[in-house]
Amino acid sequence: MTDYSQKYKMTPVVGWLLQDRGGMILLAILIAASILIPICSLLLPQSSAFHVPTWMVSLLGKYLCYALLALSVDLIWGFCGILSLGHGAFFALGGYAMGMYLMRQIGDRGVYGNPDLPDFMVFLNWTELPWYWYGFDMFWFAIVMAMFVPGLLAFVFGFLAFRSRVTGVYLSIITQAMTYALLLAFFRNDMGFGGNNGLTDFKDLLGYSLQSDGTRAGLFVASCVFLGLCYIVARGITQSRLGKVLIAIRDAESRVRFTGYRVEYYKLFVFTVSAVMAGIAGALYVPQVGIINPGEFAPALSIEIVIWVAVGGRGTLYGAVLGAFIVNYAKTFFTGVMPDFWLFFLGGLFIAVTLFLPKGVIGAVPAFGSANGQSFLSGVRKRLNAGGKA
Amino acid sequence: MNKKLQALMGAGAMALSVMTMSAAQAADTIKVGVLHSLSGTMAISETTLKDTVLMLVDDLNKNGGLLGKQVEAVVVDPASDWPLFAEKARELIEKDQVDVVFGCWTSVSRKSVLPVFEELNSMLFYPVQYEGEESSRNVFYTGAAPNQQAIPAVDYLMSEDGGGAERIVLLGTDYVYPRTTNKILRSYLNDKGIADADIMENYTPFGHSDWQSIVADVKAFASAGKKTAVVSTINGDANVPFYKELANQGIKAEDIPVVAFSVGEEELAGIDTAPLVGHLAAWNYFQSVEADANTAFIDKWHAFIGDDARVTNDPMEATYIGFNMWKQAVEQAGTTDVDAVRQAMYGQEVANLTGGTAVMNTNHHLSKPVLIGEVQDDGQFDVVWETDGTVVGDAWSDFLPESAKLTADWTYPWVCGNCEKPMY
Amino acid sequence: MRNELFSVLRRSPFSLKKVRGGFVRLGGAMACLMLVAFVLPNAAQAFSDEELRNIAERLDTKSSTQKITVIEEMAADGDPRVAPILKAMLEGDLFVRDSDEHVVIGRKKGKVYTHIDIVSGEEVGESSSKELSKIKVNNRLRGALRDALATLNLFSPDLNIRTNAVEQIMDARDPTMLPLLLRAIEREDDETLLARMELARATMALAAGENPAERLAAIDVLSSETTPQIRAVLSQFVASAEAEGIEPEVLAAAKDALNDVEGRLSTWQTVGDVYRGISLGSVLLLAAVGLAITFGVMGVINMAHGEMIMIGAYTTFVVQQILSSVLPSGSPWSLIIAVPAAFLVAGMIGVVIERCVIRFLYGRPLETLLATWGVSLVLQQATRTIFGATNQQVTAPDFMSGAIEFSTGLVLTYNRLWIILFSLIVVAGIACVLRYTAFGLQMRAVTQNRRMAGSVGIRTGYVDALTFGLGSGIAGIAGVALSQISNVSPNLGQTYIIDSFMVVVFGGVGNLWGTVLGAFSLGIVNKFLEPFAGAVLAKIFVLIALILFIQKRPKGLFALKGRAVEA
Amino acid sequence: MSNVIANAPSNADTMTLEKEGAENGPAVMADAQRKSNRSETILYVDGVSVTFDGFRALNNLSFYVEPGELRAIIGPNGAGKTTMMDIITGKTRPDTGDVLFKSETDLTKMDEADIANLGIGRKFQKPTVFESHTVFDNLLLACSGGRGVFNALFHRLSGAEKARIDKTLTTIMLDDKRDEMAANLSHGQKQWLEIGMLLMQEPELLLVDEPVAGMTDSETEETAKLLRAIAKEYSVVVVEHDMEFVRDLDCKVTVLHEGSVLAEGRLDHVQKDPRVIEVYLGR
Repeated sequence: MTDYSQKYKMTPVVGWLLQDRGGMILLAILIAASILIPICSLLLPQSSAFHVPTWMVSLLGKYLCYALLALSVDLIWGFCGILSLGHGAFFALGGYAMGMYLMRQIGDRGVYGNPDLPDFMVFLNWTELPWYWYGFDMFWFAIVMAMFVPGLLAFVFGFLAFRSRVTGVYLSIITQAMTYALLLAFFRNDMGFGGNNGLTDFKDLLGYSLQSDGTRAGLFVASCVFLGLCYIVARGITQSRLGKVLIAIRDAESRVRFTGYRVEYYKLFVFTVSAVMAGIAGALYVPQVGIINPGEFAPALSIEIVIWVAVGGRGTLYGAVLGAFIVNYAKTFFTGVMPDFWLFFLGGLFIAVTLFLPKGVIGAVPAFGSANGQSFLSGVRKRLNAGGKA
Repeated sequence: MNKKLQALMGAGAMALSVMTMSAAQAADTIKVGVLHSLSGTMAISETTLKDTVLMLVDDLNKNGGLLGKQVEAVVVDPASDWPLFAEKARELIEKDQVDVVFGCWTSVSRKSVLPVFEELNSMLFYPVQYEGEESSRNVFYTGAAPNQQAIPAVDYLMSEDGGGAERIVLLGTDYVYPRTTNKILRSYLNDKGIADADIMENYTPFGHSDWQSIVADVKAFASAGKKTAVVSTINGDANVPFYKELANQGIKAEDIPVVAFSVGEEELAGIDTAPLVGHLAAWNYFQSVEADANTAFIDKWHAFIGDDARVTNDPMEATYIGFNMWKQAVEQAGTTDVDAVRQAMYGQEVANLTGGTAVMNTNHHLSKPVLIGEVQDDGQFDVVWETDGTVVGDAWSDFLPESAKLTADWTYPWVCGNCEKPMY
Repeated sequence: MRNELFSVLRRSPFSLKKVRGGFVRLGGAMACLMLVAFVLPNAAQAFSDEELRNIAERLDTKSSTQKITVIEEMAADGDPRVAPILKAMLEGDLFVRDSDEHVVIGRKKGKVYTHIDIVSGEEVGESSSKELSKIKVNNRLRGALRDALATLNLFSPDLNIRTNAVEQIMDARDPTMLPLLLRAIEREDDETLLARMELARATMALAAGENPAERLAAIDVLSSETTPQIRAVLSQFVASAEAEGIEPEVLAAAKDALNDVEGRLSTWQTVGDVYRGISLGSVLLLAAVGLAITFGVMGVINMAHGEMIMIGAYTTFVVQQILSSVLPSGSPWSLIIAVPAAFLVAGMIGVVIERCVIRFLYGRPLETLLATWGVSLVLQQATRTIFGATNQQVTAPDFMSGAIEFSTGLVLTYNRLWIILFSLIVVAGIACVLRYTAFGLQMRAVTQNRRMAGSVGIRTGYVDALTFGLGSGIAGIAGVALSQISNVSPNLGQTYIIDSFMVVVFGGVGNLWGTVLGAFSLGIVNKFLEPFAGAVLAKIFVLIALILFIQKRPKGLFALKGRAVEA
Repeated sequence: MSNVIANAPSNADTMTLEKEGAENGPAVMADAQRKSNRSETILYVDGVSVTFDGFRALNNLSFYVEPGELRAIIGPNGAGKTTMMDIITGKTRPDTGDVLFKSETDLTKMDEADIANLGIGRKFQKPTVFESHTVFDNLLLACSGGRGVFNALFHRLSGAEKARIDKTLTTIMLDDKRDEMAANLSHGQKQWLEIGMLLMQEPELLLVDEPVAGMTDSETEETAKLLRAIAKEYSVVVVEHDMEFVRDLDCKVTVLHEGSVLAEGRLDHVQKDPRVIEVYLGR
């Protein structure tokens, strides 16, 4: 099927990208979208049939952030079998880092006109900025923190958990406990992150007004670019020998150990990378939706992310992207069209996908069934056969 | 070529067709957006308000509509998900092109949609009591500000009839509304000569269900010999277990009265209130108030919802007032144009369901009477005290040093939601 | 340590009294002043019928102050007919009849009110609520009424009424009541009540005492008792004594007594924390125990577990609605019937879910998470569509209302006590089913080795469905109990789902005793942290502790060891 | 970039470890015979006991394997064979006792990966290969060399590695299956692949747990041949039930029973031991 000798002679990146049909299509769409949508939104007149309204740009931008988040979950769940039910925490932390920058950018334009303190601090009678807010008036620092903080949390959490060989549902549940604890912590006003109301009422980013169509289009393009880059990184990881080790860990962890690999380091690496990606997604998300609040830490959201991946097709990366788009578009569509009954549809969709499309939507498309996901899928089929006899 | 692009194009096409459709319809109908959560944690409170708006729209249409047009309600479900509120608000305004939106319950949902309404210059009617400290050109606040609820309630507790409380427990859910209200109250209580040692503040997580320790603490705090009262800003879900624990631990209203700002008829519907008789709530409306307008409203509500057991509550009245004010303002302006309607809103009067009239002020808050009610054994409230006249809602509290300086006034020459000096 | 605790127990008689707080009330004070002046205990019918009627009609006023004056006048002469009137007023049953402006007691029967004459106590007609206007009471009036009733009741022939009156007076701690109390002490012959009266006297005598000897005697009486009220009396006395200056030996004695009382109270505080922890633990246990079967035994990551609890709670609601016309309110039967009903309804829904969805997913535990999440969304929305989004009212039967209150301030509410007991019964029941029945054996066989079980003739599909049904049914039973302390709304399940998973995982998946121990230890730890850290931080600490604990024991509290685990 | 990661602990470390082991262990008897044994052994298991929830899986187990030796371990179910493997490979920690590799490295203080990198390969009772990978990738992953994360991330297949993989493919008779998914192999082929993966690790000691369970007769024969060939280069310990197969191996046999050694010697010698007959046939 695959000629490895051929493959390894090529420049690696181009080599494995060419192998990856779904990825090529995804990247092509992203490139096309990042060029066409700003044009359609900014240059075409409102009356034009191809004009893309602003709300659509923001909406698509939001989906892209969710897609990146789903990608990060697929990287660990699809390829390493780590089912994180707390990935929303990394997303939210990235979002908070960006939110803090945007909050500092407001400056004295807040309602109390205090140049040093965000409104909610003035309001709580705080007299000076808490130390952990230092530096967030600098964009580069906020961006670094948006990646570093989730990465650090993932590193510490992962170090403890993987070293102690916490696996399976135990790991899933403690990731859930982690995000739940953060949810409660961020709800507290005393934490200095705006409590339940979170951070909101942002004005501008790098001097560009967040309300302007141009900035929206710019954020959309940035989301496309980062999704594309993270996809390439994720694909690079999964195609490397490290990626093979990850899949091996997913399928037979103890075999990998007895083969001499330090499983915990591999898991730690990929978990941290994934958390950084989630953090980037959060940082891109916040300026586009205009609010970050502890709701993003909600355990239910983290479960939903996993569902996006499952709906799209686990272990394929592009499937996760597709899943995030499908579920979120369905949510947008049904909450508007049938607000009283949409949960029936969404719930039904999840049940139907697990029962009838165990490989996700992507697995139902024949052209993709044979790509990277194949081995996983055949494994599933086998297990399904074994279990289905019950 | 590939599914995703097709799906994307499809989505775009669908959105476009909806837009053109709505543009075509705009000539015939006036659209009213309803932005209340119908699922998730807030559905329990917000669903009722959605039904209220639908009832009001229905009623308006039966009476010939508005400006000779039919009114159409566009209902969406933001699902108690705050970023989704912003998304849905944008969708309502940009895609469905509604003329006005009635919606939101929690402060965070309002904060989330606020920039959207300001950016797109649309209009939101917010019908729930809240912590104040906000004034937006695009939002009309028809619920109570802290000075229309919390301060009169504490005044009552400290009055002779209220029991002459000298020690106050401030219980709240840990988020902005309780924190702010309690901050205002603490400052107010200090002014009234109650020392910090006689104030106990306690916060609990959302949906807190185990109140044993806290109720026991309150009892202990109250055993010091001074008359003690509890001010509760406990939110939504947590109230039922709180009151059940209160009843079971036998905290009698005459010993330790509890006054709540977030507990109305709807919240009590889930509790057996017999052991809670005498505990208090402060609102601008109670279902039990005997007035013709109120009886008519309740009858209409029962007919609309098809269930005589359903109760009415304060946010419903706030929705009612807001809706009718908007209707009158549209009629006066002769258009649904947001800027014209906004100007017409100021000074607009609507009869309260409980008697008297509510007036919209230029700070976008209402002047309303304040009522204190005692819980009765049938789950209703009996009004034991009310303000002499109406109270003007304060956007900026006088009891917080930073906000006391600010003024909100949206008429020329102020045109400002948070200024210290007039702006021109 | 043990001796100390023992002595504490001995010194605090478990006087079971109806719950009551209580403080100095202005109205009460005034009422007593009048009483001291005029009271003639056992005076028969101090008022003529006409006088009583007239005086009662003066209650029809808006001013609370005037009402209090009237109440005091009425109570002052100890007329035995006054107590029922005041009691009716306290309960909100006193009305003015619009037709003749007479004051009557109104008893609601269905939609009509029966009028009862306040003088004769006979029925004198009936009407709808529209023809009556209620004499309104507020909290101030309730206090005054209760104090007035207490003084009237102090000489009641009924021992229970007298006891309550003494407790009431003790709570009020109003020195002006002292002469009255002294007179009551002279007449009292019940030993126990006499002791309580002496204690009540001491609380008043401390401040009012004339000479050091009297005060020391009062301190001595007080220091033998352990209640928060005594602590308040002593600390107030110490504070004022320090400010005003007093005999040093009295001050020293008072301080010693205060220390004693505080020490004993803090022991009781700890007992209270443990109890509340156990109570929280029992709630967690009930919420988690069904999950211990569906998740722990079967390995299904059952996100719809919370909705099974919700279904149980709604079944309770429906059963109560159906039976409300047949049974009197407060009857325990609707709740008792709700238990099997909830088990059947939730169990049946569980079987349906298992047959339609889960059976295709065995061996794919993570996918059960997704499917059951979908199921949970559907069930929530279905409940919302059928019952509406608002809370439904589930009433508490009489046996679950109220509390046992110890004079030490410890309150054991009946509903919590029953829930603790109920949770233990449920766990014991499950343990028996698993251990001693053929079904339990088959269930264990199937979960351990499905293929082998199948080949020895066990119908594995059947066992799976029943097992899932059992877990769901037990969640339903938990819903019956939780409906007594929580709100019955479509969100009910979401409140408990995360905690349930934490408990099962903490205890060790697949181990019932782990779940039991896990629930109680999480509950107790939480309740011990709460006083120091507050409810929010306590919960955060518990979660962090759980995360760290799993590092230490990656398979929970009771993990199986050895080869079997990974086979 | 490739050889950055040190696989085994430094010599100094192992020396101290060994000293501690010697002092703490029950083998302080200073038995000269033992000492000499120790210095020559590749695997030295002495006085090892382990208990699971009250069940004594291993009871003062001691035996030695010399370099280059092929050793079969037999015993009835529950004799502790797999537990013994778990202890040698670091999966389970013994309650008491010493396990030394090449007379100097204390295995009880190390984890699976360390032990594997030290040169001990293990084949599981149930064939465990990476089912989602091709046969080639399975061998590639097992290929000795850097085990570090970044090493793996930037690893490029070298010609030498490819040659080794090809050679092993021939050894385990899976040449034509190189690009087949491991999941699609037959049971026997998976067993061979797993053995092949062990070979790729270039171990000094191979622990093989029931290599012929579930194999056809011809496969069993091939496997015996394979193991005998392997035993020429490496020390091999085989755990097996199948007497015929053990006979085919033609090596020294250790019989385990209830967690300790019952008998040791040539198969025909052992088979005459009355205690062994009692254990195998007596019940």
